[in-house]
Amino acid sequence: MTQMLNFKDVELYYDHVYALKGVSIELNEGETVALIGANGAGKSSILRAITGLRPIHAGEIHYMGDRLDGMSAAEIVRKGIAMVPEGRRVFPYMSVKDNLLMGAFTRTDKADIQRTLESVLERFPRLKERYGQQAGTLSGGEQQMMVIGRALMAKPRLLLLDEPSLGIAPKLVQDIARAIVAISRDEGVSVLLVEQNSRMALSISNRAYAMSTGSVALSGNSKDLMGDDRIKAAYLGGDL
Amino acid sequence: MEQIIANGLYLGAQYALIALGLTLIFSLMNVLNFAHGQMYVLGGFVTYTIVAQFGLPFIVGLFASAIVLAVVGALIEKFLFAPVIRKSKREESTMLLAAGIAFFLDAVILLVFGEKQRGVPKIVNGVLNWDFRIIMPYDRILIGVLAIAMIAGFILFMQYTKAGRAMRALAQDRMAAELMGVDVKRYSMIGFALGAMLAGLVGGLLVTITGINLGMGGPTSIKAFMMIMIGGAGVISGAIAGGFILGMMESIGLTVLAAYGDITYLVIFASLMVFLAIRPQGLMGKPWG
Amino acid sequence: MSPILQVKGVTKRFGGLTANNDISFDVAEGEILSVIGPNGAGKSTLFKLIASFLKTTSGEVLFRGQRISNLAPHKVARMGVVRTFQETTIFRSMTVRENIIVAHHLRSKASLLGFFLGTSQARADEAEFGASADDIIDFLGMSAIRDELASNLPQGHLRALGMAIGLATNPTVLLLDEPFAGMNHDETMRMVSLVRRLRDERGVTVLLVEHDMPAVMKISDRIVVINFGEKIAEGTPAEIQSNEKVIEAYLGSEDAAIGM
Amino acid sequence: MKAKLLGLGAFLITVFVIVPWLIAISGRWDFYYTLTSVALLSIASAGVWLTFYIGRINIGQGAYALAGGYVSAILITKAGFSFWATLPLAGLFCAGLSVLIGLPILRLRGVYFAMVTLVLTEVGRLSALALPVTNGAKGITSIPLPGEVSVFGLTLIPDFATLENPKLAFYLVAVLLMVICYAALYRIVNSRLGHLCRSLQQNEELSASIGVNTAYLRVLAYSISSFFGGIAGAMFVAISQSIYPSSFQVADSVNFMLNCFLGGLGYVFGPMLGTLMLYFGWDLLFTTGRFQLLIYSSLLILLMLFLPNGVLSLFERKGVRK
Amino acid sequence: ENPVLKIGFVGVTSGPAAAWGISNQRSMETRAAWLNELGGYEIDGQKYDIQIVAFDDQKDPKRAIAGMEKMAQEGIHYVVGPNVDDGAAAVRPVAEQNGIMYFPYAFPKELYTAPASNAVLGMVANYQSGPAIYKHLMENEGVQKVAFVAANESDPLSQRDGGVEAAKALGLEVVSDSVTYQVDTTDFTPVLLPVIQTQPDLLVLSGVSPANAPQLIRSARELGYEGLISTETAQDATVLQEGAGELANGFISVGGASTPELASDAMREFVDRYTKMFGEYNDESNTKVYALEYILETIKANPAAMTDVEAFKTTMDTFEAPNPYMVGDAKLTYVGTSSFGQKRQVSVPLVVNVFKDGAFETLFVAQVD
Ligand SMILES: Nc1ncnc2c1ncn2[C@@H]1O[C@H](COP(=O)(O)OP(=O)(O)OP(=O)(O)O)[C@@H](O)[C@H]1O
Ligand SMILES: Nc1ncnc2c1ncn2[C@@H]1O[C@H](COP(=O)(O)OP(=O)(O)OP(=O)(O)O)[C@@H](O)[C@H]1O
Ligand SMILES: [Mg+2]
Ligand SMILES: [Mg+2]
Repeated sequence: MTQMLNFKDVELYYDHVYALKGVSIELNEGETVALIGANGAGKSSILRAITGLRPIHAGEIHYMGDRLDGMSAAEIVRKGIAMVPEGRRVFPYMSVKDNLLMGAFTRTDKADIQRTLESVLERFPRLKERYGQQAGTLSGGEQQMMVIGRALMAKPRLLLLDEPSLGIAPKLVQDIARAIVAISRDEGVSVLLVEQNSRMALSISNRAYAMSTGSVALSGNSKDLMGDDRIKAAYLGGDL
Repeated sequence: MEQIIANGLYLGAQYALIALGLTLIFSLMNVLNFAHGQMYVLGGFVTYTIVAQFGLPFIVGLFASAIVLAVVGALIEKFLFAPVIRKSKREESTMLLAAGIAFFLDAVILLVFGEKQRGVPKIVNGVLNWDFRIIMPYDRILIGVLAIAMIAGFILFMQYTKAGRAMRALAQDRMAAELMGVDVKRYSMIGFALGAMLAGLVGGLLVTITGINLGMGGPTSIKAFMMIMIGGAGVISGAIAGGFILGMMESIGLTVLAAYGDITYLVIFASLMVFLAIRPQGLMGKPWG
Repeated sequence: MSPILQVKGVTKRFGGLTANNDISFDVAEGEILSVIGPNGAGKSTLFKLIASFLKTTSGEVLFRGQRISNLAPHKVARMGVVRTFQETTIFRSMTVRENIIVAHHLRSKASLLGFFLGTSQARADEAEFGASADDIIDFLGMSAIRDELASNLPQGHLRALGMAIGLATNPTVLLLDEPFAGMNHDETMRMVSLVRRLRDERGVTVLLVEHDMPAVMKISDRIVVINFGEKIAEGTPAEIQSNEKVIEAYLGSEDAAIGM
Repeated sequence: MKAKLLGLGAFLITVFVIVPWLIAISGRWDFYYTLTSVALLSIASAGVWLTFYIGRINIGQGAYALAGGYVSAILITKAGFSFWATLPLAGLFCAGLSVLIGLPILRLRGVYFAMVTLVLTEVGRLSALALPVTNGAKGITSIPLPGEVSVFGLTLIPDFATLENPKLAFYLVAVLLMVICYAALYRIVNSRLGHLCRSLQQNEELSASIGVNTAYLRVLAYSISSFFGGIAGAMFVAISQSIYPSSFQVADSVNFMLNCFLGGLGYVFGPMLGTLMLYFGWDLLFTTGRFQLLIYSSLLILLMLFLPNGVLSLFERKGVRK
Repeated sequence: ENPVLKIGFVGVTSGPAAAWGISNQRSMETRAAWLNELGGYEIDGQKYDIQIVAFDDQKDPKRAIAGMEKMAQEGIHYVVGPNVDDGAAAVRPVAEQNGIMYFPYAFPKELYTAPASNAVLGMVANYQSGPAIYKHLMENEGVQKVAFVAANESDPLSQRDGGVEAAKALGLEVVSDSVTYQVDTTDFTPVLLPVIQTQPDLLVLSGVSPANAPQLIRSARELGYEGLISTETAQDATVLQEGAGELANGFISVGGASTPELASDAMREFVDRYTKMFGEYNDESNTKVYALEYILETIKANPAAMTDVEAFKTTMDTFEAPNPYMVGDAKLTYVGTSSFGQKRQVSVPLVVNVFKDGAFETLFVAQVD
């Protein structure tokens, strides 16, 4: 397995709050890696650092032989990294179609874009039904599917997902989880998944990192972690 | 009656074009560009200089206005608005910057082009007189048609091109747009340049009819504010609607209220305030106004 | 015992869309009642109607037998019915403590003029709010972020702060809209026990909307299920969990492959 | 606390003692009027700042200054009031007017409110032109100077017409008003009222949910703001002894707003400093002749570029906490 | 080195109304430079260099007061300006307290009527020129019906009211006097439509600014109006030519002394020097050359007036000097007795012009008393 992403000793702070205090994570091609951890542990910050939304203050980020830190978000997207941000962030006054097309913004081959569009619509048939509707009027679950679809429109090699289950009804969370599995399986896309629903995250990932206040507390094989007592206590709970 | 509508349409077309630029800039950067009127005046003076001073054809002057203003707009965005927006805590602060730029352009225009009213010769002669029901000089008709064509062109650009889509996305969610690979800095600059260019184009168009003078900047900005307020700030269709509505209101108001003279504008303004009190987001405004 | 809150045939239409259709249920004093349902079912709308942030199209909401629907929202809050927001809604450029202190507004005995003049009553109020805010901070375990600017907080803390703001108003009925969203299991369970304590120690009646089923099942005395704006079920957690209609519309059946 | 009291003392001594003394020894008598203007305009700006504080961009203060001016002028010339009586009445009239106007328009937010108030300034001017009581386009002129105020024969305020140096008298009155207004503003901001205003500025819905009567608070703040505008306008009428529909116009409203930005929206004394810099700056640049506006606007732009959060943000502390 | 005599100017030289003050200030500066070039202006055997101290009041009465204070500070006793009614009224207290004579271009009668005594009207007021023009047109063109339009601002509205009164007094029928427009109007067709429909013989553009005049004329003509158009303010020929072209032919306005029939060599030299100094002449300056001339000549006539405006006032009653800008034996004197009850107006020829193919021709010349 070849290494795809190497996130090394990264430090990052906001105005005056330290969010990442020397975090290292790795991700191999084709893998699904989960990031779990308490509120404010820095999970979203890792994703922001990877996509260049936030500058890092120390450390390095390598992706397929390129160094990402210092690049602009636009450049990083062009390298094949797509992100579904926290809180969905749809373009509320654009149609579903235009939202999806925005996902393919960096691509130029029209016919190829059309093919991707069709495959996305096939994967999320609900979007096909709402094709011309303004995205802001979609329900929460539909919006979540749409932004995942939008990210897929970039034909990414690495997909970053920030809490896709947030505020979504259980049944839809299941649909989304299945979609993630399918995307990784069918298209060979690597996935970095931030989730609060740790049980779900560990079930559908190969490896996982558990974060606590700005650093990695535990990492390893998802199956092993699922059985780990510390994880059980902190993230899974015995009593479901 | 026909005359009133014709006047309203002509006014509306030019107003809508002014409001479009303002609303574009507002939607992209959340900046209320107080200097919009001054940009319009600058556009007028550029066309004047090219046509009246250098004796070149009108169309050259119009293009020159567009280009000069696009460049000015781009520079202003890159070196002034972008850094200030990045650094300031409250986005309203850009209003001071915009006002400073308005003063600055006023000063430059005064020093470069002087204090006098300027105009260029009519580009088309003759007056359409339809049985005294509609009297409309041909040059006005031409300018009105050109303005409408530009509005249509602008809408098509925003709706169907990649750059247009990128700008719309940018206006709705900056961060998400960035994640789609949109170079937000570049497109903000392009958007601002486009907005400024529209202002310059109107200036260039109207210099053939109303002429231009340095005093027109401030009032033009205020009128443009009113239009985007009627239609809904940051919404393209709203700006167009607002422009035409204000045009019609003026045309009708001036005729109907002529007998009461001094209060025409008082009535227009007051009804605007009442309208907004009832419909706080304007006609087509989005909640984020 | 008569119910503290009665929702009576409440209907809300937005243009052509019926977000709530003839919904009725009662809430007993000291009860924890959850409202669940698919996204867009109309749960948040219902909360807004109860707290009178929206006007009902028809129907009414009674608090202790008194009509509260369609009053000004601050009046409803004054009567003790307080809502938190689904979006993490806080005062962004105040610190956590300031947020909570401001939220004590309803408890002030001095008038605004009194505060302006700095009367002794006003100073006493201020001192009391400060102390009470610290209390709430400790109660919710937020002392580490006491003086943090609210805009710097991550999702999870924002939720906690939202709840703290709700608490500060000293509510009789507290409406919590997705209070556990964005929290992991551990944190969720802590919040669950907090809500319990709130009810047990302070006698607050709690209504909540939540998609986190384990938490809902654990915390609720009763559950109301809404789908497409209509109430489709009402009952104890056990009843709801086995209700076919609810499973079909909302819960989905268990799937080991994805851990749910 | 001690530092604050010291600062206050130093400020009072400066404006009431040192400034007149410096003017006396330098012979720059023209500064009296400049500083009087600064004091009065900063009162109006303080009002605008207060509306900023509840999250509203107010470009309509000129309308209230104009209304205040007219109330004073009309009461003096048509009803024979003493100027000193008209001063609070002008403020109260504007406060009352602003309640009527504010009730509907304060529901607007963001640029919508800003633009409506901009239009309001224009409505003010047009009304003054159209109304009979304001004497329309001809304005009201030849208004007598403020007269004497005495209680039981004891002269509290002398008749300004008999004064040797009315400039100094106007200056002292204006500065005194300014001190009172800013003291009130400071108290508002630092009392619960201010916290509530701030909550309104940041999130009105949430504010309502914690039981704040947002509509009332908005109107209250707006009427205090307009009160400030009204008395500033009335004072100007006393100085110029005349008023026209164009005495306060859109440019003034915009300037009031700019004063707030320049000083800093986050600081109570921001508008005062902003007014001083903007107004005095223009005056000082008067020697640059035809480049005055160019230099003035360039300085404005530079200031904004380097201190976008206002001049007072210069004194803020910064640092990274681990 | 000559001692310096400072003369002030307080007016608007930036923003929308910049044109008014700039033409004013520039004509003063042209004349001052000219005099200084000749070795200075001689008063009581002493040559003085004339220095113009200008203050931009931005058309804000509050600023105008500050400007007047500045003038007082500079020890100046003679000031030209302000350009508008509100400014002129606002500076009155300052001028009176500091012993300053000022020459506003504003028409309110209170400024010039006792007890006011420090203001001197620097031009012909519309209530003086208007009747003369209407009378002339009544007698020579058979005008019977008049319509008025004005901008919705203090000065133009006051001028309109004055005009209407004068027209009625002359027995003319006023068919429309309530239509007003905003100064920022870009299309005057809707404004003029109802006016034209009243079919006047004469359309008076009261207090029209040079910027609006060509557009109004153009709109009126394009709407098919064939009657006469006039105004009582000074206009600029180039602006009219550029803005309305031949449609402006026949437009009647008030001019100064540069019309060929009247202009002396000195006037022509003045125009030359102005053009050289500032690149382009502004015909509005015609009406504005006089104030400075009057101030200097009056001081020359009574050197005590240099620092004492009371001496100036006394001299005004009897003052007389040759008018350098006009051919013939025209005189500089103070007038105004019939309008204000005291001599508080400069006597300038009331020159009424007609625009023809890019230049003004003199229609008639009258005098104001
Ligand atoms: N824009 C910001 N400004 C200042 N501080 C921030 C900002 N965003 C995040 N932080 C701080 O950085 C830290 C990490 O935040 P981050 O959003 O990465 O957490 P997270 O693990 O994603 O939490 P959650 O699960 O609650 O979303 C937190 O302490 C937070 O307070
Ligand atoms: N102000 C409004 N105008 C128009 N439609 C609205 C408005 N508010 C809500 N709706 C619509 O009403 C329906 C119910 O929305 P509501 O927010 O109550 O759903 P919800 O049950 O809280 O969903 P979620 O679980 O996703 O938060 C949705 O279809 C929504 O789009
Ligand atoms: Mg996060
Ligand atoms: Mg909801």
